[in-house]
Amino acid sequence: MSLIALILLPLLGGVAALFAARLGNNAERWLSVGVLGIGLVVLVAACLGGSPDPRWLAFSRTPWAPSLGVQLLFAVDGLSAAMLALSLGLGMVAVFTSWQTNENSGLFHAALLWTVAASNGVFMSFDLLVLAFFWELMVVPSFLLIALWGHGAREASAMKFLIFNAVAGLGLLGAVFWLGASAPIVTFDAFELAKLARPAGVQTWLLAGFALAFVVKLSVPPFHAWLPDAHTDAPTAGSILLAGLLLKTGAYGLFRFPAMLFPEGYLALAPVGLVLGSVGALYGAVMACGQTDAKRLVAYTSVAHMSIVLMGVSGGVHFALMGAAVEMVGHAFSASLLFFLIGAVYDRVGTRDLRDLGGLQRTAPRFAAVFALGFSAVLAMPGTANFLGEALVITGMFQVNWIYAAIVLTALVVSVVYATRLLKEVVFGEPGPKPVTQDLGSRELSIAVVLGSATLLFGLLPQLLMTPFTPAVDAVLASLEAVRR
Amino acid sequence: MTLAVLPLGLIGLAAVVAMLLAPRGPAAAPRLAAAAGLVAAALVVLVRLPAPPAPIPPLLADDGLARFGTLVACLSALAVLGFGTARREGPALIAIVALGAAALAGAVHVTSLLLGLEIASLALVGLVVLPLTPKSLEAGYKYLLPGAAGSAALLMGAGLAYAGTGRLDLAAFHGSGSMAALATALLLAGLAFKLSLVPFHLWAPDLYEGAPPATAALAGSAAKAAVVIAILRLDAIVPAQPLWHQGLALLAIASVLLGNLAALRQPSLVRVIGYSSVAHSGYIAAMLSCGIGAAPAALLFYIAAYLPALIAALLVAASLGEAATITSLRGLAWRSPLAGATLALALASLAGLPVAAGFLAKIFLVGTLVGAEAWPLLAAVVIASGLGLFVYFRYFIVLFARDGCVVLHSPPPARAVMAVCTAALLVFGLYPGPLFGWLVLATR
Amino acid sequence: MTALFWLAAALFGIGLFGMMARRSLLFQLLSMEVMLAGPALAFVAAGAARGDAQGQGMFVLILVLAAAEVGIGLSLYLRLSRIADVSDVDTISDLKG
Amino acid sequence: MIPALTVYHLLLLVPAPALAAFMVLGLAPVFLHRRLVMLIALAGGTAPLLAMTGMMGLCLTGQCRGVAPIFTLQVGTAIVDLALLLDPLSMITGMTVTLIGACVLIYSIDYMAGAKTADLRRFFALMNLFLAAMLAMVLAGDSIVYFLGWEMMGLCSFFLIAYNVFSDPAVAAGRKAFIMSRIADALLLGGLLLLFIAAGSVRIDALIAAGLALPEGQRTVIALLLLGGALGKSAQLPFHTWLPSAMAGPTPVSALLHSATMVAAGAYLMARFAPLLAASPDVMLVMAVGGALTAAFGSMTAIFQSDVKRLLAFSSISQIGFMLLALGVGAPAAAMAHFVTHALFKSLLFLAAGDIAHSAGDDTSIAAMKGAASRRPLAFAAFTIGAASLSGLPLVTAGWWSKEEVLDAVLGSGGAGRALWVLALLTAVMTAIYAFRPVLIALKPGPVDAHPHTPGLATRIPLVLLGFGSLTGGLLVGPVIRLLGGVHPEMPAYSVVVAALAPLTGLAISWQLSRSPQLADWLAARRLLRQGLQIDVLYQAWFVQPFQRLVDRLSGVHGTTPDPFGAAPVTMMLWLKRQLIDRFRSDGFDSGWMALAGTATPLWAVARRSQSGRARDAVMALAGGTAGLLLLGWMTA
Repeated sequence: MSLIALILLPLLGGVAALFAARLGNNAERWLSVGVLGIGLVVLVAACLGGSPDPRWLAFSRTPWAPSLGVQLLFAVDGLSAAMLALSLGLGMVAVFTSWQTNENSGLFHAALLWTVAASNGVFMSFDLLVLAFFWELMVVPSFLLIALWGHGAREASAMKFLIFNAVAGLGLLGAVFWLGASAPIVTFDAFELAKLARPAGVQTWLLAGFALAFVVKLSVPPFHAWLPDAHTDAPTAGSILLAGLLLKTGAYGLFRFPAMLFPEGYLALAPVGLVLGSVGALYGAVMACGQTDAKRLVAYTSVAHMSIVLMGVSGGVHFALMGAAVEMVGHAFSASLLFFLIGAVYDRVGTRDLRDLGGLQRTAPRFAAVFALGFSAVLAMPGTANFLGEALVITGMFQVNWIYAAIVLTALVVSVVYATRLLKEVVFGEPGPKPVTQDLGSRELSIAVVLGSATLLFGLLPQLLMTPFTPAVDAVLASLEAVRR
Repeated sequence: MTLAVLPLGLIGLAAVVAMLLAPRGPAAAPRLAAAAGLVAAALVVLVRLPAPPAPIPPLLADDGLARFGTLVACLSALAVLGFGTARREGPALIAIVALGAAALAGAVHVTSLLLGLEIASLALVGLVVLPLTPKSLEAGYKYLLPGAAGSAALLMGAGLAYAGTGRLDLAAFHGSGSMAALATALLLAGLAFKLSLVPFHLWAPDLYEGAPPATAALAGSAAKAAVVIAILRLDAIVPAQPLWHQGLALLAIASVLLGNLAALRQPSLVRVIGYSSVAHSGYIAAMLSCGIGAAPAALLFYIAAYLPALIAALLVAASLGEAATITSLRGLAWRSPLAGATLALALASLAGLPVAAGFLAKIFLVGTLVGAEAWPLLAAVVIASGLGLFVYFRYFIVLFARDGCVVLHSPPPARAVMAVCTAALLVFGLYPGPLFGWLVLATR
Repeated sequence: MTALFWLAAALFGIGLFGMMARRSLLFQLLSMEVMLAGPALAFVAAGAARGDAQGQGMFVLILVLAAAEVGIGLSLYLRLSRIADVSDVDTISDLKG
Repeated sequence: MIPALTVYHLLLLVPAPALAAFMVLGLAPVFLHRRLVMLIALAGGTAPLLAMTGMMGLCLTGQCRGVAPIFTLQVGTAIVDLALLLDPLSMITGMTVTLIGACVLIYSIDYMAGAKTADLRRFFALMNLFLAAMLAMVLAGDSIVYFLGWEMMGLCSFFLIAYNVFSDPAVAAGRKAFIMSRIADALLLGGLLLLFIAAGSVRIDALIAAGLALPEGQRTVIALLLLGGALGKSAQLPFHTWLPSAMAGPTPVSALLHSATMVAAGAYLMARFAPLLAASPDVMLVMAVGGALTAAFGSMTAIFQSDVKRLLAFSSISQIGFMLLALGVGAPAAAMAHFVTHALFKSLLFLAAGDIAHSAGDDTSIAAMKGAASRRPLAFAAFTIGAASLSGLPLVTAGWWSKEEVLDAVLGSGGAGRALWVLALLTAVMTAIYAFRPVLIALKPGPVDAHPHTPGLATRIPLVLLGFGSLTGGLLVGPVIRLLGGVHPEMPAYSVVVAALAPLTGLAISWQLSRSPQLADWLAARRLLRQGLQIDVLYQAWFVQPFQRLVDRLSGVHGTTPDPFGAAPVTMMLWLKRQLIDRFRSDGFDSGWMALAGTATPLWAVARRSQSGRARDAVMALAGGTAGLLLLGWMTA
């Protein structure tokens, strides 16, 4: 029962935040933080509470409309627990980053909490119709975040974000309905549907529908056009949620459902995933080298990292899958850290154009130190979770085909080019026309340190991530093994 | 056996007491008496739900359908009491109509069928005429005259059936041969008049416009539901003649199309609701024509979804008084949110839009038609729904317009009924599980 | 026996036609009575042919129904006569369209 | 999960102090006074030396082979167990690194006195982090800690080269160094991961064993990848262009990283994986020939340098070429011996050159060294010892002994050995030439010290220590080779004599050069040779510019991103709209539907009229309906 609380809590919290804004003195901010904090506690309690089925940490099934075969089927294992913790944690970080007064902050925090609620839904639900519902629901509040509180051409980028994701969502909806209709019994329960055998051709088409929605959300080229615009014009909190959370839902979807529901389809489409991922990894990295807007640069790095996750997921071997999962967590922290820092610079200086920035080393040494931490994370320096993820993906790729491994290694090299360029433009050199005068405040520093140390923690102590992820990876491999023989 | 007839007895007692209190005593007394009787009857039915059927052999059956019919009759009568009729005799008549409807719902014999029909109709004529305005008198007369003709036709049918089979229970219409066919045709004509199916529908729009909205609500809900249940019972017994299903189908197609077509450019809200009741009878007739006797749960769900919408819409029309036209409704949602929201949701439900219960009702309708592969009927329903969307949306948009002058004032009981109807529409729409489950259980 | 049924049908038809043809309200009520007489005769004839009393019972019921209908009809007639030309029912048609 | 503690766990104590110093200096948000910063840096820099000597004691008393596991983790079928390793190779390299590290840190206390406290803190934090990383790599028993140290060194070298953040060339040099070493790291990572897949474990000995078990083709590929990693890190021929430009960093950085320790990491890698490489002879040949060519190229280019730091940079490239040559012919012991002595005299040269440059107002060109002998006698003496040891003056210097070992090993390796030996000798001659050029120039009379300030004790100690090491280092060569299990080949007498004559002839030529001015002008004119055959310009043209053009085309010159690949779906949609939707002129469809809707109105009129409102019509409709039904009933009966 407590799993539903993970969705209801932020949902109602959002509504409460709408009204709390009138009380003044940051009432809605403390409310949001409180709600997310309770959410974390509930998550931990649910995971430790044990569940009837040993495969899952927590499992709950409540019928919603049996005549239509729809039920709230929530299951949480190591991977989804990590994603849920990420969603709630980054929600809190997003709230802390936008602590200054911004206009109608009630609705702002409501949209924030609703995004968290919707993505919690995606990470937990195993009823495909409910999954599709939360998948579509996720787009709306983030659209609001970008459209109302963004800057620059915010309406246009919010609209682009909405169209790309909504249209892709249709792919998922179509596949879900086709799946539900073709099943003999009226149900959308993923576990039941997984048991039914389907011809390979149908599986491939169904997987294409699912994959379209996941890949567009994962922003792998050529479907990535919405990400740079959305990131450039989103508020800092929006960017953190976008990078830390929404990209992960795509990755999580690709990790969980293709192998479970359409193993033959997975094997048929895996090469497509690998090729798309390789092109994306190189294209994202090269594009990042050319950007003059700091946030756009980091957005393209996200495109590159997520393409590597796609390669990992479509690898189909233990190392690749584990690498993809670890990369998902690592990227969430590193991207959020960089977006947060660039947001902090933007709040102080008013511009993100690299040509106008610089000289942080002298004017804000603390800033420079933390930026170096973010720099080494985006660079996938060993000791960070990113490196662990990418090294595992490369190992997996060697087992699949050495060319893919070579491509990921090249992407690793190009990552140095754009990372050092970002560092050179922002930290080194003479201060720009509008220098950053005041260094990181204690609040901002604590956020940056939390995000940075999280990357290092999971990089240096990989078992914290790998042991909980193993059951999820084994499940995927088991369903593939059954088909490969 | 006696417990089965208890609800009828209680409603009857309520009617008598209300009549006695009408001339003397405080103004609210008759309404309270009627309400008390109805509530008691409803409670008895609810308490006896799990109890096994205890029919009164020849006349009344006490099965799931009867209980559902009685319950619907009591609840809709209670809701209509909430409208607050001006005249003191209203509550008594309302109780009598409920009594007729309850009897009809349980009727398995020609006499109880006839009695139930006539008690409800004649009391309804009384209610229509109550305000004694020229419009209401005209509406009353135009309901009485064809009504009498309809009853005569029904009786003629019953006579022929009795001549043919020598039985007077509903199975009398079961025989084959030309005599039985004629009897069934006449029976169908009589019942079609009560359901206001085209071409027997001419009284409905005038009654909805002329009569006070409370009476119209009662006619549309309690009376119609009971007649549908009677037809359901007949449907289970009388499938022999092809006439029965084909007749229903033809009547359904006609009333579905004409009902929505005639309402296209209607300025008056109550006339639109009149035509919509004709259309919805058509949709119900369509489901009946597919031989739904085996699984009536879908049809009963349709009724359960339709009634709150009808009552809510008429309630808002009643609160607006004479000026319930499209111009006076402008911006209602902003000036009086509860009434606006109720009307909006009711219109959405009548149109079959997703959030309200109407959407699921329409899904079941289409499902039944597709199941029975009645393609012409499906085509008619689709076209009619298309037209219907335009009809209801014209009013829907007007509700949310920015300008608007009429301020609506509705007494507390009316606001309570509005709230209950809206809640019913939302719950049946979003969480249909338990209702649908109970209906399937009730009609097994 | 079938002759009686034809007679009943005739009565029913005449009554129906009367309602449609005559403009005066009173005559419409009158033809309503004739119309109801049709089924009454049918029931009595059927009962007699079968030799059981159910037909008679139904006949009494139809009489009661006819009386009630006429009662209400006449009271309407009195009310309408004050406000409209009762001799021509067609004039009472404000509710239309 | 934490295994039982053994004596070898003391190995953890070697990199720990440097790491702790980095943590305090780099990350602690508290304000530190200038003196405190220096104290912590010094402690962090010298403590590893003490710990390492303890380890050396342990090693010399016999238990020289021991593993200290840190933690194990199960990943699918493979086991990931991290551990530190003590064996002769890691002990010797560790000792060298800690010794040089300590000396350079002591030296930089004085050398960096001019910097501001914040910059000073950053400098020492990074130097300590480098030391910790290098020691982690040296003592690593498994490939993960090894690669962690390897990459962290690259990161520190980037930050240290770009220490002076305001000078664009320094930052550009830092970026170039980091990118090129990252290419090498990618190759190394590929090799290590391939071995990891084969071995199912990350322990280096397991990797080597699995490598040996692999088929010939795969083993060669892996060996080539490892060689690529080594060449990149040690700035050998294909990847050498970053080292000369890395001289833009402060001199202590050049002394520690870019001469003694980091650049030799490639040689250490080859020595660590020697058994694997020995099993693939063609890769050994490539390494040997590559090493020899790099040595020759480095020494030749060094002759023409006008800047003393760039001269020493090319000299490092050439000396490491020697080490790789030795490794290529299968003598890792000789290579490591040369590594030890090279570390000693090369850091000595750098530190001395730094002090001399300080006296000449931070001008590191060779011309500015005129009169250095009188200005900085101690630094000049140290430089001379260093130069002598570099060129390998016989018997007296450490360089001679280790170079002799290398030359003997090359000669004794048979096959191509002879040709490589001749090339090596030629390189030795050229080495002597460029080594003594700055010395001879410094002897000439020059300007008096701009601001006469005698170097402090912190500068003098390392110079004396390293000078002593450069001279007596030769004694270490014997035991080092014996400890590493290398065998001392018996060489014909003529090889020793020739090897002795080479540096002397080089010295003579250098004397000749410094004497005749037109020769000096000829030397200065050779711009092509000075810029190292302009390989750097070549790379710029072949790799950097095309990449930059690609980036500009893809992401737009001034950053407005045409993002062609991203815009593809959007343009396709717009094209589709034009082709499909516009073709059906909207009114075509629209009018169709509106016409249909239009029919509804007349129908509505008919329906309205049917509603006449007359009671008689109602009855007529009823009659009609009943008649219809009766007819239907009659027909279907």
